[in-house]
This record gives sequence, structure tokens and C-alpha cells, in this order.
Amino acid sequence: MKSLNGFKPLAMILPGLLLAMFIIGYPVLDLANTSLQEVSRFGQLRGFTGFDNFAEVFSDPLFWGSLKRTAIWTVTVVLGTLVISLPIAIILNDDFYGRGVARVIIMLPWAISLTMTAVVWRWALNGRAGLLNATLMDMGIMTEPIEWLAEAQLAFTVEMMIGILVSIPFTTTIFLGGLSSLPQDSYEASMVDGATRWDQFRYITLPLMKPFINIAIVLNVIYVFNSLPIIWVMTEGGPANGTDILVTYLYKLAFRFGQLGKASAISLIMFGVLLLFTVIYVVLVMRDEKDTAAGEDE
Amino acid sequence: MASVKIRNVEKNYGSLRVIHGVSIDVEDHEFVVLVGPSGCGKSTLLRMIAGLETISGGDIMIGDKVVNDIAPRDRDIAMVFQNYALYPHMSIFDNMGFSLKLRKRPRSEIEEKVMEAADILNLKPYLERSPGQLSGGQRQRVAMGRALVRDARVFLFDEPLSNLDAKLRVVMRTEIKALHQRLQTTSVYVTHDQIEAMTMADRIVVMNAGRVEQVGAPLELYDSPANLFVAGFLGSPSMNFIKGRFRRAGDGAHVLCDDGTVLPVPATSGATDDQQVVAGIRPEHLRLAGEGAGVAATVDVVEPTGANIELFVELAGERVCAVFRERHPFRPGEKIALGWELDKIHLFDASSGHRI
Amino acid sequence: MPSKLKKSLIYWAFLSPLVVVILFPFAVMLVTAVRPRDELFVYPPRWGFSEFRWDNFAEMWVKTNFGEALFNSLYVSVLSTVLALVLSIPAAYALSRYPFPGKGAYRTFLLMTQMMSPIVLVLGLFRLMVALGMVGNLNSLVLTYAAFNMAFTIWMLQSYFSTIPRDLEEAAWIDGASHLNSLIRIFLPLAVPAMAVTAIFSFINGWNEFVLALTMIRSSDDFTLPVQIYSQVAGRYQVEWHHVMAGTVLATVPVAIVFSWLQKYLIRGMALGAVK
Amino acid sequence: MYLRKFRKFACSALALGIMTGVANAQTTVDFTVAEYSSKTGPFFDEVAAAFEKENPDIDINIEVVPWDTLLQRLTTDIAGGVAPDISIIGTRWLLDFAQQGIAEPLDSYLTPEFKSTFIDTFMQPSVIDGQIMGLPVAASARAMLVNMDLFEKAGATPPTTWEELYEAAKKISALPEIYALGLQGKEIETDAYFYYALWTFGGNILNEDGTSGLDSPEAIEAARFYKKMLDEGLTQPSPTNYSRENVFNLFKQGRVGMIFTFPMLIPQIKAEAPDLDYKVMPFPEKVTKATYGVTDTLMMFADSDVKAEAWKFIEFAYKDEWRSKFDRGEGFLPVTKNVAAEDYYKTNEDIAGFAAGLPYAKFAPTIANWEEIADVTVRALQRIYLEQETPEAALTAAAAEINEIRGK
Repeated sequence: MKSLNGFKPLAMILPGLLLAMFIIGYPVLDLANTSLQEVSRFGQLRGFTGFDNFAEVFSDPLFWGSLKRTAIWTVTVVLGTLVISLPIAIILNDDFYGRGVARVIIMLPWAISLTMTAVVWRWALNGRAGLLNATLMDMGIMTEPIEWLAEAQLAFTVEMMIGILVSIPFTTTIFLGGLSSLPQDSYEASMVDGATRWDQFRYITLPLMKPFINIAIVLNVIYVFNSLPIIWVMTEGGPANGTDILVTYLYKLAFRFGQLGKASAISLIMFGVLLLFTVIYVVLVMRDEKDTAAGEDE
Repeated sequence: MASVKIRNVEKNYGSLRVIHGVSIDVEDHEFVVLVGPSGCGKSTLLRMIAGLETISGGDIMIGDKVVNDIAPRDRDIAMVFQNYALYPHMSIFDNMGFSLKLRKRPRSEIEEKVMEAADILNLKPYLERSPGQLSGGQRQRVAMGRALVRDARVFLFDEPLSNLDAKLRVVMRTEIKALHQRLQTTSVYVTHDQIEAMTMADRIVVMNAGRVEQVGAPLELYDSPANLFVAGFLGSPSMNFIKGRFRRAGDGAHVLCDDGTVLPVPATSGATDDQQVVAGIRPEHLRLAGEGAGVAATVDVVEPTGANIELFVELAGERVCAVFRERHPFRPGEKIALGWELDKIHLFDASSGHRI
Repeated sequence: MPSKLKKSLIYWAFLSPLVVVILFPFAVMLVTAVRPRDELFVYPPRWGFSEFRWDNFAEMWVKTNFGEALFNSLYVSVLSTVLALVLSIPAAYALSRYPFPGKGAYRTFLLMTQMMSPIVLVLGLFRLMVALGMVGNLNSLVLTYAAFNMAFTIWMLQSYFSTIPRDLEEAAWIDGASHLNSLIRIFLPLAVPAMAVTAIFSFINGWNEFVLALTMIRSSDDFTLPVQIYSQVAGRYQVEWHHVMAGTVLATVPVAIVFSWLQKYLIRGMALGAVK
Repeated sequence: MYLRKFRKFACSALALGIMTGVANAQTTVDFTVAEYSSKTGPFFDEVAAAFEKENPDIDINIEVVPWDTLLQRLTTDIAGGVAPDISIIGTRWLLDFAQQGIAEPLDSYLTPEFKSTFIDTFMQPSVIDGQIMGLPVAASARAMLVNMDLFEKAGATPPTTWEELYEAAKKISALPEIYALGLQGKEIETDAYFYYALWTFGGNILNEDGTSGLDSPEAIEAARFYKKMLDEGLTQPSPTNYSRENVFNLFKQGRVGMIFTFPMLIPQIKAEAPDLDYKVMPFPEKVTKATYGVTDTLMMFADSDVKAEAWKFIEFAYKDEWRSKFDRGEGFLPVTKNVAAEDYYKTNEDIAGFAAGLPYAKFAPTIANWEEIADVTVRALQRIYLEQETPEAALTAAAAEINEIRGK
């Protein structure tokens, strides 16, 4: 019963739309404008220079290094989060002793800000005074303390693990939501059909969880791609830019070296990459999902 | 094929016992129907046979093997669920062939089996569709197809027709029965609909509150119900019950109702004099008595169903229902007299409800 | 051994490495927060310490003006959540109930607003706030947090609203209720779980946000918690780690409690929303 | 307290609707303060309160900002057009502020006697092209701290030259789990840690012709020396995981024999490692003596419209009582002669140890893009410490990159 003409829904959308356009739209335009200008150290625009900033960015080896690391960072953290969160969600969806406690603990990393997590981890990973080395040595796992953040490769790996750790709560919640909406009788039918628990996971849980996995991937990619605090607080992209990803390199350029034009260009490139990924992903993966779920009722 | 033996099986949820020592033997190729009001434990019993519920006591044997602790997939049984339990994300073809795919059967065999079942259930045009795009009836047939393809030793049906409209239910009933006659697979069918039980079963098990009331062929149960519950449960419209005292008079016998009405009963009955009894007479066994004979009754409500007329009368202070094939012009309030063949009336002991 | 106990043991065995890694930073925080100052840099570093120095918390509370920062964080998080909800409920209702031109474009716009991380926009946002004369004022954070959170809140509410059957409202319409009071009297009470979920998410985002707060807020008695605690670490010659950790513990505890209390809502909200 | 805040927000929320600013009678001087420690904020509040008592018509608005984000704060302020009137900045940024016309030359404000109160060596760095662009507000000279217990245990004597340091180091590192020299390899002032050796080896950050001095033989020799110490286990392993603060923590733990540090560490040691027996000594020398003078500058903004009132506050804040309280509280060296003349700085041998280096203090050159040049140097040093490149290759590459940045 279409009792309302097209105008009313638009009116309901408007306030929110205006706020978002105003608060987010203006800075994006400002950013675009800045990226096409020559900018002084302190953000004063010195006149139009077309795509010089972009040219400078593309000729900068550190940009390409950061881009590569950003890809590694995003893929590893997002995949890692998914691979761990799915079994965790399946477990938390099942009834067992202490489930309530387990759920709260798994959600804890969400309760503390990223910056604080990074500060605490940096304090714990400190070579000599850090408690991580102390604990590992007490347990006899190691004899010599490891300098976790000394060398780029190891530091980057540790940062990616922490990136996964803090993304698990959000992803697990999405999966828990998905799991609890799955049709229970299909599982019983599959037991009768001769499915082992692994068959159930492969042929029923996974396919039916696809929409939730896709949503988790898109959102996680967006959040992880733009995540500054962990790497910045722990290694500031160092040592020797070995752990710089686009967002930390951009932050360093803008606020330490005062190259605001170049930084704006990078942020636009980042937005472009992210937009491209999301559009392709939504079109390719989530489209074919739409028609299987079509025609739900009689 | 295989028989299914249930040896005083019990089931309790915590302290609540829902099935009290039930024993049933389903012979090979037999079609046994578990019938009873909702909550009587019939579905629980079926799920215990399927292995979807743990067994608290007693044994269940399929063929000659005790299956209490065997997983559903290893019991070689197939099940049709009440709301079909089809895999929403798979095509009809994959739904039906899933059990074979799990057992890693070659593609050709799966195709052949699924086609064969689709033929029987004329599902061929829908094989590539997803369950969401089918009607209730079609989905119900796919659920059956899935069981067929499984060609298990035992078929289990959990009220498969309850979600269908009345018309379709009748059609599917005959289809399932025809299928059984053709495949002869041992089947256990659960329903709360006594007409389904009567029409489909080789043998019926009437259950109530976790206990077996009676087991037997449909007509055997219909004609000589072991107790009040079975008598009242089978038959639609259900049997009339009138309380009174049993009296022997000379070589005849009758039941004296509280309001003085006398109901003629067979003298051969084993009831003792002055025993509190309940007389049961099926609506279709009542007929208009001749002048001066039968028991007085006043017409209350007349319900023509087309095929016959269901007449509700006031008799011996109770509401009694009578069914006539002929179209008598009854009018509410009219005084009539009803009679019955002596061998058609049943007597039950008032306190125990057992048949006398 | 009953199967549930066996299952529980297996599950806990699988969960335990993750649980240890999650609890490790919290343990470090706690152990450092209650340590006497001269045992911060003991070698070899050890978990144990001589005595519980609870007045670290008291000292920190005074020295870092923690009470005010806590108030600021609450002020910003609660208000931005309320603003986000007030703006997104009608939008989500419209999205779930009515087809209208540009619906797809609107949803993609919402997703795109998620893609711009505040860090990248901080200069533009700052200039905007200067134009509004709101630099240094907590309301600037309320507005920006609400704007950035709205995409998720609308999307979350919308997917939940579409699971609420229409016939309830249609019945109300037939009974003569106007659209507005059918929304308020019939619809919203049903949507409480979803609103709780979105409120939690928006609250936590506001509570933990750092970059915008650092840029927009000028005087230290307006700092929110993350900025207040970070300022004790960033670039100071003298980092009093016991105060930093005490501050972090106090900043985490309220959210953790809110979290575990509303936790079931979170799952139910996500589930019923079915995240279409 | 909360009520006042709530009223403040309520009216500003109202302001969202109407953009008219409220003209207030008082003139406000916005002062951005860089946060040295938890004592910095309270100290400047006290100064402002005292000043406001004497000048009721002037209101000082203090904004305390953490050092790590100070540059970002100032950048956004200037870009947003709401720069403060006066601010504490790192002297290394002064040239950029001056070149962009943001800093206000102070010569016209500076009366001769006020100027004479300053110690010349600290005034020098804030003079650009002959103009005084800011006043030194905080100063430190670097020196070496040695752990006397370790030296006794190892039977070594505190060194005055790099050779003696090397010999002593071998003895000290022989002690179990003890390292002779703490070597910083991460984050801010990692390059400064190298300059101590660069200068004393006779090298320089910039050559006369303005090109980078990193590829000079002295620079390479200094780097090789550090690398040798690292390779022979005379320093703590993996320096690239040790920021300035981490190295100082090692010293507090009594795990390191010698470190190069600033006077502000003294109060920390007193609080966190009271029974640590340490001695302040000048840097070891080779070709010359040298120490690294670092000053922070108090700068006035060119586009401030309350310059007179701001200057009045500056003069007030530089009174001896305030300067003395500030320097002692934070552990800085005095920048004004009167405070330096106080007996605290004569008798206190720690401070005296640091102050002793002043005559031969070298300062980082005030050149444009200093932050980038520092970052290039740090990256080169990190590659050396991580054995990714030999000292010679890393430093030559760094020098080339710096010359390109400086357009030389």
C-alpha cells in the first residue's frame, strides 16, 4: 500500500544527508583543491599547479614501498581476522560452559581505543623493560629477549597481528549475527543426509554465511586500510620506513615534513583505491548473491 | 529393507519424563503411523529413531543392530521434515542429490538417481530452481525426493503434510501411499491427523502423554478401540459417549443413564451389574428408529456436508452426533428416536476407561 | 564425561591462546598501573611488585585532570550517539519502508562516507570548524562523530527495520493512527534492540576516537580521554608510565562494563538485522 | 566546574546558528605551550595568573600541547587561520616559520637591557639573517652519564676520549648482562646521538659550502666507530628498537655503563632510581671537544593583533623568579645570565657538568626542511645499525639525498 508519495521519504532522509554532505563533503572538496595546489609548509595555498603533486607522489619510491606494504597490511589483517573470527563465532554460537565469559573477553579489544592498545603493546614489547620478553623467558620459551620492533620485517608482522587482534571483535559480532539467523532444520536434515560436521560447515554454513563474509570483508578493508594508530604509535613507520603504509607515510608527510600538497594527493589516491576496490567487490561478488536470495516467499 | 524395533524406550528432559517405556515393532516393508494429540511424544520418538534426539532409556534397533549411540548418518534412514528443511542456497537438483554427493558417488549415478526420483514426483521442470521459488506442495515433494534418492532402509516422516492446504493434503496422502506400495520401504509416519493415520497406515500406534494407548490395524482400532482415548481419538466426527450404570434385565441388558434414559446394550457384555460404565456409539452407527422403538432425542443443530448430514441432538442429557446419508428434513427442536445395532455399541469401564 | 563438558573443554582449549593474547595487554596495564614508581624499570622485568600503590590512580586523577576528561568523553560520545540516532532513524525507516528515486545512490554515498578516514580529512575538517567558529569546542566533535558514524547506524538500523513485519503498522493505520504516531508507538518499541546495538557502536567510536579530538580541541581542560592519556606519553621528557597505565585502565573499564552488559543486544541486533 | 563547562557549550551551540562573535572587553593573548612534563602546564598557568593579576585587561589563554603533535597543531592552526599569538617551538623549525613570514622579528621589541640578560650562546640559534626571530625559552646541553658502580666493578676509569671509552667499554661489557654504551636508534633525536661523535671526530652537519657533511671522512669514521661498538656487543643489541627514552630506561635499570643524555633526565633518576650512583661528564673527545646545544624558542606570530600585550607577557615571564623556577622544575639549563649566576647552578655538580660544555656547544644549523634532513640521516643510521648498508654507502647516499633536498 504505497500510501506516501515520493516526497516524504526524501524529507526523512534529508537531515542526515545534509549533515553528512556538509561535514564530510566540504573537507573532501578542500582536500581535492589542496592536492591541485602548491601548498606552503603551513597549509597556505600558493596557487594552482595542476597535477604536479600527483607526479611527485608517483615518482617517490617511498610511496610505492608504502603502497606495497599497505596491500600486504590490508590483505593479511583482513584475511587473518576472517580466518580466526569464523571458528570463534561458530564456537560462541554453540552452547558451552563459560560461554558468556568467553564472549565478553573476545569483545574486550573493542572496548579500548586503538591508540591505547598500541601504547600498551609498545610498552610491553620494549626490549629490556618489556613484560612480553620477561614472560616468554620465564616460561623458558626464549633465553634471549627479542627486540620485537627493532627490525622492519618483525615489527611489521607484530603490528599486523595486533591489527588482527583488534579487528576480531567487530568481525565475530557480524558472524554471530549471521550464524544465529541460519535455518536450524537444514542442519538436522544434513545430519540425516550423512553430513559430518565438516560437511555441514563446507556445504551449509559457509555458503549461507557468504553475505555476512562479504559485508565483513568490505567494512574491514575500509577500516584496516585507513588504520593509523597501531603502526604510528609503535614504530612511526620506521625503522627506515620499513613499516610505513600509505596512511602513516601521508601523516608523516603532512605534519612532520609539512608537504601538505603531496599528502593531499596521496589521500585522494587512497580514497580512489578504496573506492575502486569496493565498487568492484560490490559489483562482482555481492551482485550474484542478490539473485540467489531473490523470491524468498511463495 | 529393515525392521525397526523399539524396546521400552524412555526419554526425559532433565527431571521431566516425556516418553514412558514405549515398545513398538515395525516389521520390514511396513507403514506404521504414530498418531496422537500434539505433545504426546510422537515426534520425539521419531527423532530418537532418526538419532536427532538422545535415548534416555531402552533400545532402538534398526534391522538387527542397536543404534542408540550411532550417528544419524550411519543409521541408513531418510527423513522428511515438517517444514521440509530444504537447503535454501542449493538448487532442487543439488538438494536431492546432496546425500549421494556426501558419499562421493560418481556424478553419473547422482544424476540417474535424482532424475528417477524427479520422474516419480514429477519435479523435472523445477530441478534448477532454488527452494525459495517453489510452492509449498512442490517443496514438500522435493523433501520426499531427497528421501527417495537416499534409498535408505527406513523412511521417517515428521508430519510432512501439516503445512499444506486441505486439498493438496489429500492429493499428497494418496501419492505417499502409492509410493510406499511401489517401493515397499519400511516407514514410520508421524501425524496428529487421524484421517491420515486411518487412510495410510498398515498399522497405527495411538500415543498419548508419552505412552502407547493401542497398536493395531486401522479398522481394528476403529472397530474395537482398547480404551476411551483411542475410541474418542479415531473417527471423525468422533464417537459419542454417554455415562450410566450397566443393568442386566432378564436375557437382555441396558445402560441406565442418570436422567432415566435406557440404552439397549448386548447382554453378552462382560460388565457386572450396576457397574459405572461409559457407552460409546459412532455417529454413523446411529439410525432413525421405527415407531415406538429407539431412544428419544431432540434435534439441536443440523450440519449438511453435501455427502451426508451431521445431526446434533440432545440425548440422555448429553450432546450426541448422528450422521445420515439420506437427506432427512430435520428441524431444530423436532423430537426423534434413534436406534443402533447392538453389536455397534461399545462399553468402557467408567473409572479405568478400559474396554469391557 | 557428559558431552557438553567435553565440548566445553575442547572449545576452551581452542579459545585459550586468543584469550591469553587478548588479556595480556590488560594484565600489563593493570600491573604497571598499581606498581610503585621506582619499580617501573627494574631488571629483569617481572610481573611482581612490592606493594599495591592504589594512590597512583588518585595522583593520576588529579595530575591529568582525569575527571574533566572523563566528563568530556562522556559528553561527546553520548551526544554524538543521540544525534546520529535521531538523524538516522527516519532515514533508515524511509530506506526500509519506501522505494524512492536515488535510493541506490544514497546507499553508495553512505558507504563512501565510511571510506574517508578522518585522518585524511583533518585539515579540511579543521578549516570547516574554523568557519563555523567551533574550534576548541566539544560540539565540533559531536557533529563530526555523528556525521562519520551515521553511515553505519543508518545501514544497521535499515537492515533491522526491514525485518519488522509491516502488518503491525498497517493495522495501526487502519485503526486511524497517523504515520508519525504509528512510527513512534508501534514501530520504535519493536526496534529497541537494533537501536541499542547502533548506540553501542556509535558510543564506542566516539569514546575511542583520537585524531579529530587531538586536532579540534585546544585547551587541555577540554581534552577527551584518549587525547589526555596520549599527551602523557607523546614527546614528554619524563613519561610517568604508572600514570599513563592507570589512566588507560580507568578509561577502559566503563566501556568494558557497558559492553558486557549490552552484549546480548549486540548479537541479537546483528542477527535480526541479518545484515542484508 | 562542570556547570561552567556546560554553560560554555550551550552558548557555543547557540553560536552554531548565529555566526556573530561576541566582542569581549579584554584582549586575549593565545599562548601555545609545548608540554615538557606534567609540571609544564601548571607552571605556565601560574605565570599567567600572576600576570593577569597585574594586568586585569589582558587575558592569557594557555593551550598545552604534547611535543609529538605540536607541529601538527601549529600547522592546522596556521592553515585554519587561527594561529596563536605566541608559541613555544623547536628552534629547528624557526627557519621555516621565518621564511614563510609567520614569525615576527623581535628586534624592534627587544630593549638592550632585556637583550643583555640572555646568555649569548643560547641567543645565537634564534638569530636568522641578522634578525632575532625568537627568544630561547628552554635550553639544554648534552653530556655523558656514567654508572660509577659498574665502572668500579669492571675496574674501568670514566673515559675522556673515544679510545679510552672503547677500552673501558670492553671491560664493562665483560660484566654479565651489562652493556657499556647505550646507543639510541629510534625516533626523535636518533640523529643527534650520532652528531655527538660526528662533531668530536671533527666532522660537521654541513660543510662550509652548505652541502651535507655526512659523507665526510670524519663522519664515516664516527659511524664506523659506533658500528664497531655495536658489532663487538659493547652497546645493547638492536639499537633500532631503542628510542631516547628506552636508552635512558636502561641506564635507570643500571644495565648500561654510559649514555649521552640531557639534564632533564636527572630529576627522573632521582625519582625512579634514587640509589643509582652516576656522574655527569663531558662527551669524550677525539679531534675536538663538543656538545650538542639544543634550545626551544618562544616565538611571536606575525599576524597576531595583540603583539604589544603579548610582548608584555613575554617580558613578565622572563623575570628571574619565573625563569629560575622553570629551569629547576624541568631540569633545563638557564638561558639568562642572572639565573645562571645563582649558586644552585654553581654548587649542583650535575647541572654544572652539563653547563660546562656550553663554551664549545654546537647547535643544529637553522636550515629549511630540517625535519626531512633529520629523517634522511636517521634512516641512513638505521640502515647501518641493521647491517643493511655499510656506513660509507649509507652516509654517502644520505648526503646526496640531503643535498638534493637542500637544492645544493
